[in-house]
Amino acid sequence: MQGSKLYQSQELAIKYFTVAIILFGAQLLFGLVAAIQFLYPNFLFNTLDFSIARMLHINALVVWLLYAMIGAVYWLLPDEAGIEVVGIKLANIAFYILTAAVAIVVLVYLFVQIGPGKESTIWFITEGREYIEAPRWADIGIVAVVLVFLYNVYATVMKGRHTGILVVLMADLIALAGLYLAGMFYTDNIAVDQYWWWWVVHLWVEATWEVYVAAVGGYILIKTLNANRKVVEMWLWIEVAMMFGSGILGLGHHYFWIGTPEYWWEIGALFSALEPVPLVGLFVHVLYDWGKERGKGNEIKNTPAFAWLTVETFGNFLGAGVWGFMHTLPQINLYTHGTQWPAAHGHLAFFGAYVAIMISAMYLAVQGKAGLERLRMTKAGWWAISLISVGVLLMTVSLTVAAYTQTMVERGMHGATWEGYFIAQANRWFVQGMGWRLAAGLAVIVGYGFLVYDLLTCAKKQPVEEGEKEVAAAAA
Amino acid sequence: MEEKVSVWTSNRFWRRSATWVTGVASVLLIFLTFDSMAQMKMGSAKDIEKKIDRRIPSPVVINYTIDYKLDPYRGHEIPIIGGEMRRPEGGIKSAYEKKEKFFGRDDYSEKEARELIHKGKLTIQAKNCMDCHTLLGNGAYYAPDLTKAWLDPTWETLAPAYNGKEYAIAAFLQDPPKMAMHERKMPNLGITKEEAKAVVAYLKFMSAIDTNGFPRNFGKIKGAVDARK
Amino acid sequence: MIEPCHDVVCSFWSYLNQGPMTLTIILHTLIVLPMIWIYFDEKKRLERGDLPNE
Amino acid sequence: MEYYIQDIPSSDFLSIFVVSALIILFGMAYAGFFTLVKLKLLKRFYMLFAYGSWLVLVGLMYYLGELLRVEPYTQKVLIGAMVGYLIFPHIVYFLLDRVHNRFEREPTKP
Repeated sequence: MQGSKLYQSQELAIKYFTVAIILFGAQLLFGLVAAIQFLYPNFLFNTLDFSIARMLHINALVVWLLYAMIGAVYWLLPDEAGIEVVGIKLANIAFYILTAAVAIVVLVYLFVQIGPGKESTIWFITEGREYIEAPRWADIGIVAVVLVFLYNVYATVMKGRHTGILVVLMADLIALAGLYLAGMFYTDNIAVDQYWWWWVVHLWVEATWEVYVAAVGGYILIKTLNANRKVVEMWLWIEVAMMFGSGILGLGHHYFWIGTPEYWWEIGALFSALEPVPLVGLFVHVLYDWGKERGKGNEIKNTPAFAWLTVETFGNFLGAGVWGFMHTLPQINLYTHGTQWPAAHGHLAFFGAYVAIMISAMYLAVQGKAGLERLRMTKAGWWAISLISVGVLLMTVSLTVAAYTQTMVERGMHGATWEGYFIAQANRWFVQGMGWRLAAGLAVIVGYGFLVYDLLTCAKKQPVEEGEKEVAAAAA
Repeated sequence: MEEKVSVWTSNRFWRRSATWVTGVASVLLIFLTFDSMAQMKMGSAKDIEKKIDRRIPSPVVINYTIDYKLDPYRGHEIPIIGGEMRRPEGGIKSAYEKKEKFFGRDDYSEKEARELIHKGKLTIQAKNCMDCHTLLGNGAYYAPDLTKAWLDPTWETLAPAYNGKEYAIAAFLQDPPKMAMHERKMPNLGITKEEAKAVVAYLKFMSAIDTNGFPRNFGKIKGAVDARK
Repeated sequence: MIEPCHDVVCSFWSYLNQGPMTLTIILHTLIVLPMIWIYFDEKKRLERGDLPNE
Repeated sequence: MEYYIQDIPSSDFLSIFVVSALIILFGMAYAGFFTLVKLKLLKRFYMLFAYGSWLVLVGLMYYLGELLRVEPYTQKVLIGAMVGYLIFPHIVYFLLDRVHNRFEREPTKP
């Protein structure tokens, strides 16, 4: 612990976390609009149509996770390397440029929404490609900002300590940034378009982001449980081998039906069936550590961060593992592709794998900022974690019911036509699934309120202990 | 420390393994990508003259009739362009012969057809279609899949009133609420007449892409999967 | 034994796709087998003791 | 190719989803029970549950193969993979045990 004095880089991390949590709120808000529109299609019709609400929902998700990821790196970087981040001034400027760009893009999304079918629309309004709708000028801006970020990370590690966690992060971040380039061009050939589009989406979400999470998760384990660094780092390499080993060619499970050669059936099926294996490995590892540390009198130094890390282990396993495997094999994916199945899987997987760990990192920052030796869970914190986790799980279950109905009625019974589609959408089970999803979504939003409140106040509400009195007084 | 150290606990061993696995998986992916790109290159009008099948055919397919039929040789449904013929190896394939009028013409040159679908694709992106519909099964799930939209039975029923289904679809795109078929209706996105024509061309072209049999049993309204048993 | 390729366009990889699971088993072997070599190489070096202990 | 993707009657959809979910869950149960017993957090008796879960897992995998109408050859490969999975938690445990023993006897944390 570096005492209550923070590195400048950590101050910057807090700025990133702040924007992230605001965008998280925006994500939930637009998700709520979209969920209502599934039940009441006239809600905000012609003002904020489903396409716009949904685009803002998923873009806010991606952008806030990236903000939180960059924030977490700026938080742990000086701590791990042992020195202040090189080029911190540049990093601060980049933060403001990025935030201004994000604000402009959001305003254009909200008030211009769509454009004529010309190249200028692609450059200035929207690219119209799910998840990476950001117009071309913003793409280029993002690349520039990310280059600054990469420079900071590399220069700092070169100068400071090279820990295993940092080495993995360095390699992973360059892949993560490089992959974004695969989504930055235009082609008339929609099959080729989607082929490269998946390079960005899949290789982020199921490869580079997973490895990022493994690295940051290792850091959190060291910080909260005082886990042995050597053990954590060795496991990190094993995780990298298993995740990249299954994840990179697991890309094949998106190449079953988009005009790609048939051999992707096999590659996609088996490699993606292996994707849960690292998650089982992770699960056994956490179980082992927990079992070994139990009774050693080792105290958890940051209960909320550790609780969110636990949510991440289970959420990742259930969302990515169980819900992924339910519809990943080509024989069944033929009927589930393009139904609510991916929606059900996506909600739990994104939450479990990424949202939970990013919140965990934020709690670490809260603790660091207040300079507390130990951070305990407050009541609001418990409400936040319970409402959000149970809410997302319930959302996923209701979407699964809807998805099953849709697959059965639209794909199984009505041959995937428009008529079949609308018959399925009107089915009682489908509509009820959507209703429960909305209810669960509201619970998540209430949980979000608790979360924001808790992040702002939990440091002040700690039971004051001997020896911590002065620090707590200083923070208040 | 003094006793022998197992390779299994060696950080170096796992680091090398991770590097190897990542490297070889990436290299394999790159090789597979080169091969896939070659196979997914858009075909040309020459291929169609020579009756060579391409996964993504030339846009001049808008001059031809398009159908979607089960090919026992491939084991799934394939697009049938310009009528069907027997494969020498068994099963059926496209004959590239039967033409049909598309907005009153069936002689779009390769250049014209490419320009048309270029505008169509730009419009599809500019209007954010993918955030309600799915294309080739990817996108949002608020509106029907457009992969084989051109072949959807809905348009067959509307076609006579509009003098052909391309006109029906184009009319729909220019003012969707007017022709709304369900409570969940498509908003008016300000699609112009030219843009509508281009989008219809794109939809027709997309229905000719070989998607390995997705969507299965498309268009068989009554008892799709079970009907074939 | 050797099956003809049924795909639209045939290539090296579609020929490797001989019957169910062949292609993917080949790729897995390609990835996993060399790790055995890495193992013995590391073991040799460890026994020689010319490595900084990690 | 014809052998690869057969038509699946819609009455089988539900079984496929449930069985594939159970496969992952029993896979986790096996690994979980195994680790907890090895850590002596559960009595040795529970090892029966671990191997029991694995047996159920194999049965489910076979059934999933049937439901998906895979080739007899693929079916064999699937069961072979399950034998691999039988060993997997052993390897993970072995590794963890070794690495903890090695590093935790050293003076703690640099």
